[in-house]
Amino acid sequence: MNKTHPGGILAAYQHVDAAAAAIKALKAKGYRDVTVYTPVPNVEIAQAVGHKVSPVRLWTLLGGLLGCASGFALTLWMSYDWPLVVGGKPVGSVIPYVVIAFELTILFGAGATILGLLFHSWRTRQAGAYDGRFTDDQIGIFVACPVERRPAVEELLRHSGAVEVRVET
Amino acid sequence: MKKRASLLAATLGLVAVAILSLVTSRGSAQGAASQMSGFKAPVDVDTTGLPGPVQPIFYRHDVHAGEFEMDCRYCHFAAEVSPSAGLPTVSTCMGCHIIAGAANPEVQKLRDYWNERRPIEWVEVHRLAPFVRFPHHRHVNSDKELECQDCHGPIQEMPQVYQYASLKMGWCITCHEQEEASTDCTVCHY
Amino acid sequence: MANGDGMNRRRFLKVLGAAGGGAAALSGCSGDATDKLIPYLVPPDNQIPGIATWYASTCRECPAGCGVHARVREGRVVKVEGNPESPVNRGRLCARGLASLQGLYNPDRIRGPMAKGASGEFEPISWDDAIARITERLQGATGDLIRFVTGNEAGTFDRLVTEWLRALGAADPVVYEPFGYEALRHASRQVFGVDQLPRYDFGAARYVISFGADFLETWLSPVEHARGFAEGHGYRDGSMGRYVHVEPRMSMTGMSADEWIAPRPGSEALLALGMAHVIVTERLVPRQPDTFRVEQLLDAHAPADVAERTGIAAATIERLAREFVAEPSVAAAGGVGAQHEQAHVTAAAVNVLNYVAGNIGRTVLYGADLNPAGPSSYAELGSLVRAMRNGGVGVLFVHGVNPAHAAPAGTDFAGAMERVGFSVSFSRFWDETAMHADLVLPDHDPLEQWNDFEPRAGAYALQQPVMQPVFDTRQSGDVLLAVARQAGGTIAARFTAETYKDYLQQGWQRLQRQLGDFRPFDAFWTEALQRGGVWRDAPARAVRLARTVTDLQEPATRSAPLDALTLIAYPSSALYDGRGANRPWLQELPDPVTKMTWSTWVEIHPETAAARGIREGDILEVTTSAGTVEAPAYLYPGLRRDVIAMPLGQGHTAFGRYAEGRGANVYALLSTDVTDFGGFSHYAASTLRHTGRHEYLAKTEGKSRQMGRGIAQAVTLAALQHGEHGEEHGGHAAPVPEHVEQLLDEVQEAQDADTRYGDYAGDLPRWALAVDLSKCTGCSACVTACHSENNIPTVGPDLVRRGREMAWIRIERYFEGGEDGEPLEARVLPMMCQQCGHAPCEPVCPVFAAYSTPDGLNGQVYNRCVGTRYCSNNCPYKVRYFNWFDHQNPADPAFSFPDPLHWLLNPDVTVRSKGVMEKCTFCVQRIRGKQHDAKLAGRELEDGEILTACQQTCPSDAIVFGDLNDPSSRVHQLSRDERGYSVLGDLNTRPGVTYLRKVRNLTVDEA
Amino acid sequence: MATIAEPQRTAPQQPTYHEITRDVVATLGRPSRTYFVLLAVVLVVLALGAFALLWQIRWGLGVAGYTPPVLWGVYITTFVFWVGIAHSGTLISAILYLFRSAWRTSVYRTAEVMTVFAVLTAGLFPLIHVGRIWYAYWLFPYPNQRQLWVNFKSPLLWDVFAVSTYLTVSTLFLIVGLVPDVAAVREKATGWRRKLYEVTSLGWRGTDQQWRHYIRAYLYLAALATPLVLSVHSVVSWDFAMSIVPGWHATIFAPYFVAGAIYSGVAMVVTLLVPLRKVFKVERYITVDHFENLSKLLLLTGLIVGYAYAVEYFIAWYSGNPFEQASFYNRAFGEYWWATWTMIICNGFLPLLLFFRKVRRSIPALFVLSLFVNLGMWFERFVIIVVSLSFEYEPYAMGHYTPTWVEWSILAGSFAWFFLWFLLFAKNFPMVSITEVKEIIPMPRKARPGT
Repeated sequence: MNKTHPGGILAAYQHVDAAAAAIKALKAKGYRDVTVYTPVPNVEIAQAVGHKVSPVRLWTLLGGLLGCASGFALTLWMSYDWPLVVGGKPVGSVIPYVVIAFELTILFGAGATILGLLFHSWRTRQAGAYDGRFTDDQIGIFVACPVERRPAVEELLRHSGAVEVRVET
Repeated sequence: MKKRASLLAATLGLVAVAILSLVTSRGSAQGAASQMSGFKAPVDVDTTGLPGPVQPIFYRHDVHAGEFEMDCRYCHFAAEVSPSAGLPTVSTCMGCHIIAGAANPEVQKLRDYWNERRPIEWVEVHRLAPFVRFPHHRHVNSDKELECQDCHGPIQEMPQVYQYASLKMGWCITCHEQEEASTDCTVCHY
Repeated sequence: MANGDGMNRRRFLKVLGAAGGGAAALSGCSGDATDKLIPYLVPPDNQIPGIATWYASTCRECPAGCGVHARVREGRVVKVEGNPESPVNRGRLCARGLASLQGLYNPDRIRGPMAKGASGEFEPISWDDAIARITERLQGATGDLIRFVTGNEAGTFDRLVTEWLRALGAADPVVYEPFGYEALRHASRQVFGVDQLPRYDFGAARYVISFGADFLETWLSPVEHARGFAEGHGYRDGSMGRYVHVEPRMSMTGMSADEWIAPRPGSEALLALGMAHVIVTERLVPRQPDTFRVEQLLDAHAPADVAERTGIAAATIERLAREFVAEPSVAAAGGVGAQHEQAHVTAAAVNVLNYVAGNIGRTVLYGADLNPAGPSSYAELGSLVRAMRNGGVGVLFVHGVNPAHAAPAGTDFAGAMERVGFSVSFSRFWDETAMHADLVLPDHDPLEQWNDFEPRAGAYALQQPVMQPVFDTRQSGDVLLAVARQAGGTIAARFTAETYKDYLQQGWQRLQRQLGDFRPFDAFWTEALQRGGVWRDAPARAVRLARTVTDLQEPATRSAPLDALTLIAYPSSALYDGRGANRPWLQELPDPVTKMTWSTWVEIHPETAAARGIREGDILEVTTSAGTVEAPAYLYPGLRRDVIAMPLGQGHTAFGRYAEGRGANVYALLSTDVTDFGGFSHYAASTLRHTGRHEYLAKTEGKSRQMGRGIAQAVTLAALQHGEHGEEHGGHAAPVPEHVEQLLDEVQEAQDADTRYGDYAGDLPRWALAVDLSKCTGCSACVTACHSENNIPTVGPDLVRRGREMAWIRIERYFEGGEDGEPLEARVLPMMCQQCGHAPCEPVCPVFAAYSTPDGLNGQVYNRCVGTRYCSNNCPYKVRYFNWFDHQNPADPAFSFPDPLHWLLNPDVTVRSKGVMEKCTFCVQRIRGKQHDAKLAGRELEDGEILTACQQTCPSDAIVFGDLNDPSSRVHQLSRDERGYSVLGDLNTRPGVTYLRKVRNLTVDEA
Repeated sequence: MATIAEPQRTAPQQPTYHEITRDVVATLGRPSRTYFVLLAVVLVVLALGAFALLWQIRWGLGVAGYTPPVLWGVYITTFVFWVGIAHSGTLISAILYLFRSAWRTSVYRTAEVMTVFAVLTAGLFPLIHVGRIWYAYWLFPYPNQRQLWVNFKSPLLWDVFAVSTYLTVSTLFLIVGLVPDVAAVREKATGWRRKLYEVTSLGWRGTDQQWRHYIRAYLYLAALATPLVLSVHSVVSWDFAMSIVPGWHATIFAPYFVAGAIYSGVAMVVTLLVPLRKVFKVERYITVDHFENLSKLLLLTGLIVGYAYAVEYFIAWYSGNPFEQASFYNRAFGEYWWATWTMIICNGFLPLLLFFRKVRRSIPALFVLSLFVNLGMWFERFVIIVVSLSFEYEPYAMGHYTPTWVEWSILAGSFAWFFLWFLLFAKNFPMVSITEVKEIIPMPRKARPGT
């Protein structure tokens, strides 16, 4: 794994309640730069970390609205750009264009969601030490901290039930 | 040209002529018609250097239409009355060239065709897709005062004719829209 | 004229090759300009590239002699149409006439003189050599050993041949036409003492009864008859004529009848005599002079006497007789529908019927001797064949006829040719006769030659070469003259003409004097050329019953074996006697009755078939005393149960790729016995055997019943006169309340307003068609005209079996009744693109290849089409045709235009490539062409100026094209006709085609 | 707080997280010989299909069996078939996700993979079917020198948008779902595979921030995919319903098609899962309970489909429209009666067996049944398309269509194409979702809940 992360303490947990307690304890002590790794999303952990709801949903909304608008704009503009009559129907027939607008709503919405996911994940990316077990069955907590505070953190983590604590430099 | 450069003595004349013709065409492209009248067309030219396909006879539109200011319809006689503009028959050419230009080797080629009763196989320059109908007569007689040159380019300045406009649909449509002509599909496609 | 002026054939071809831009394919556009443009050496007269030139000439596809106009573009004929100045066809033409183009450009034409070498293979020789060989042979033969067979050549060529033979001391030519009207001639001689064919004026008759005469198909002059019939019989202003067809089989002509009567085969004469009996004994009309001559005969034929033998109730016979004299009427007889060994009796009896009804001189006109077959005689051919077999013929010439195929197979003309010292064929094609000749000297196609033809007395039709010869062929007249010149001596001296054209003009100079025209000959000649001939009314000739009429014997009704079925061999309305079999348009033209293509079939009544366990497509072996052939069964309700029918025309063993080995030769079933009238019988007693094999029929028809859908609608005359306009169809529609209708209209108007953008704004035409079903006979000329005009490929039988025929217009034929004692009725309906106002095909096309043009057509942009075929699925009329294969690509096995057939392609119409949908657009190229003309002349288009190809050729004038938005146009008025309806109108497709219901003139008890 | 180390809270039969990772990663091991044989067979059949396609492009669509008026045949039938197959994947992955249905977790990956590859297969057929495949790109509204656009009123264009949207969204959905799994697999992989997974896992580590955005994104993707899946088959059904062909022009078509699609898709899931769980030895994760749930879904949709059949006939009769009546009479008793009865028996009657619990819980029975449903659903589309077209308005223009070897080869080739991708995917990416299977098992806790 890359070593670009700042130094800190990495702890591995077997139990979710222990990890959640540790996170709360760390928060209480004022440690802000805490990265938690879980193999699956977990409500307990999430509550302990205390994030706000992800802004990705805004992306979805905006993407959908944009898709809908561009669906109607595309179809209507193209219809009038070179008016051709088919089957005696109005040149710009809104009703059939709803289908196109709907599909573009979904397409743009989904695309925007993915972009939002990538964007926010990139913005909120956390540089920390990592261990392969964290995608398997263990919960990891990485606390970035200067060397002088490490013993205290290590102590906290060990007592909160970590199965392993190691110092990452 | 590079290959022949070794045969310097033999091709010196040719090169000079080619350069001269290039200069001339460039000059004429700037629209200086007056240069044309003073221009004496050299005939023995490597036409491969010029734009447009090489024709069996190096017929000079710049000489006929430019220098002599002949009307296009003298040869393309059907343009006003027919969808097709018409190609001059060999006899039309011979109408003048029975006397004119006897010394010119290209004219000599023409006479050979005539004497052998062979039609000339001109290479098509303006190639329209076969599913398009272009009625010359409607365009020539249009009240929009279209000139042949609008589509065919400065023919009177072309030693060898090349395709000037793309003749693609977008090109047609642009003009039809500007001139408020019909853009119905079956005007051209049927 | 297309003069050559030193341009030889090869050069000419080159010119065509380049100028024929229409042959270019619908492939992608490419920038690499490698195509050659080749100008003329010398400008031909009157020819402007891009503009069609029209030349008048005469159709020689059958003996009717219709005038044609040939449309020439860049030196090649691209279409033939009827010549409006010809009194025969008045600008109309049948399918066979239209397909003459495929004779001219037939890829299997003989391309130069050929001689059979020692090995028995044909080798090309030069014309000089050929002429030398003939001269040499003639010098070695005495006059009595020289024989000449021609087809029908009423005109200068016939005179030349006769004169040439006489100069050689030989007998006059044997004229042979397979359908030679010997019986009609015989009857005229017997009844009136006149050796003529009368002209039948169907236009003047309000009541027509035909005794087997297929006068709308092949009989005498079908185009002329169709026009007259439509005029006399078609519904107009509350009245119409009535037509009764008497024949054991309902032919295409019979399909137009108001009543079809199927007598016992061979008993038509009795019916005619029975009717005459009623007319005379009841004095329904003033007694004609000389009636006493037939009184004795008629006495023996009271309706009650003949009812049993004809199978027709006495009451019916009496009714027919009364109807016959109630209105101006005509009775016709002697078509192949009744060409049995008693045909002359039938014809004579019908002559008597016409006579006693007073029709002679009114609707049956003697004097204008119809010359459709000249003095043709099968009997003479028979004696010639005997002479040939006995070594009595040293040199044989055959011109314009194919007796090796088109005669009862037992005649064995081909076999007899082997016994002839030297035989010369002037055939244009490798037909069966040419294959057995020693020397083949291909004649020019009629469109390439100078000639003339007299379709009837007083009508002199000219033929002129409308284009340079396609191949190294030569006018047979020129060959005969060259032979005469080379022979020298007295023979040469008799012919002063240098060329056949000179010979022709000599004749026309005499004609000019005869006609009392004293202008300079050039003026006379030029005018005749321009008009296509000289037309004079022949003086009528009054006829009375001749003494010989008393010789009229009643027909002996044959007693056939009980299980035997009477076979009727009838001429195919497309292939005629077989001469049309090498024209793909005609092969693919669905038979008007059975809708079969490319094949021979056996028509059998469904009940007869069921009784014998025969299903459609079962291959049957048909045996008569003359021979046996195999063909698939076609179940046809329009037959008597004791009759089967087969079309002639197929079963060629030679005659090029389109004809050879296709179908069965039905001539093999006909007896060589010469009948009393000098012809041969088209009837034979036959037995059937089921071979156990089966074949999928190459027919274009799906279902033959309308299933109550009201596609082809009809109304009875009586109903119409009572103010009822037609059948109610799709009666499920509840009446719409007025306010709802108003609302719907408003919605519709609002929607229409939303379509008026750009090109769609302003006053625009709406092109439309009206089709009068009371006039349409189903003859299918329009189908071939459409093929010719619109470059429609022919696809061949295998693809027809897959339903992939491409004809943009089809004649749908539906049967009504025919079961449970109901009389059978056939209805026909030309179905082409309906150019719907609310076209279902258009909105489903994803790429706008199908769309509405501002002038109300359903445009189809071939080069835009991607080929989703959705449009065709959504077309309720099924008038869209998909290019399954690359019919325009010479490298493709499905190529439809092998060289030089592609020369007939219309340069104004794109040739479609594989994968695109195509369809009728009301000949949009003609619309645009006329619009250009009008615009350049600074005037408005006139109603009737634009003719669609189908309308132009329709012999019965059933189709009218025009602008629906112009209240003064004919089509506008017709669209509001009381009989007008739209096919499947309930679908709200708003078709541009209005059909006028067929009107059935039924008698009271029928109605 | 109790400090006694208790045994795991999870029941013994429930696997641990580690076991899940181990078992699933094991499916990605060295393929067996059977796998390669299967791959070879698939490639051969695919080559046959490709040859038939090239043959058709070379000579024209005429080499197929089209017989006017039947201008759509096996290709559109197969197109609708594959689009239908695709639907159950999204149903299981998106709709059941929104319903928080726990049993979906172990089967949804297979279903989703099936969706993507089925759409990928279906998408080929409109191309195969057009007359000029080389101009098929004209169906897209791209700027061109001709200045010409496309006709948005055409249901085919709706199709273009619907199917391409569906392909895009379902692919994105699949990839998003895969990312945490790939990350898990990454840690166990070596060599080139590790490189592959490192790239495809997009740097996933399962941090709190990543999960925070991920669960939101996944939820919204599911929320978008749900109406999408309903719309796609509705749009496909409108290809027919928007026309005026008797037998096509019916308002019931959209729900009828969606139900039929899910029905056929679930059947295909069963068809795929039965061998898959055996080969991959994941019986522990894909249990009989899962099959029973699937078969309940099958039963439900099968009943809807059967109902739709009945309604179609009822409406044809009730409408009084003679064309509709004739068309439906022809379906049942006309030239194609065998196709109609195959469809009715396979789709309408055989699934009634699922009312029996024994059948629902018998995997062999379900497998056989699913094959019949697949067959029946293919014939359903055949009947709707071919039989309706063969019997339209114009009696004169009615006809009979039989496919040729070209169509059968391309049909077989489409299965090969589908299975090729499926096989390649199955050996390289986890076919059972590691993350989601873990998710339904509570994380181990030190303390009893509630203490």
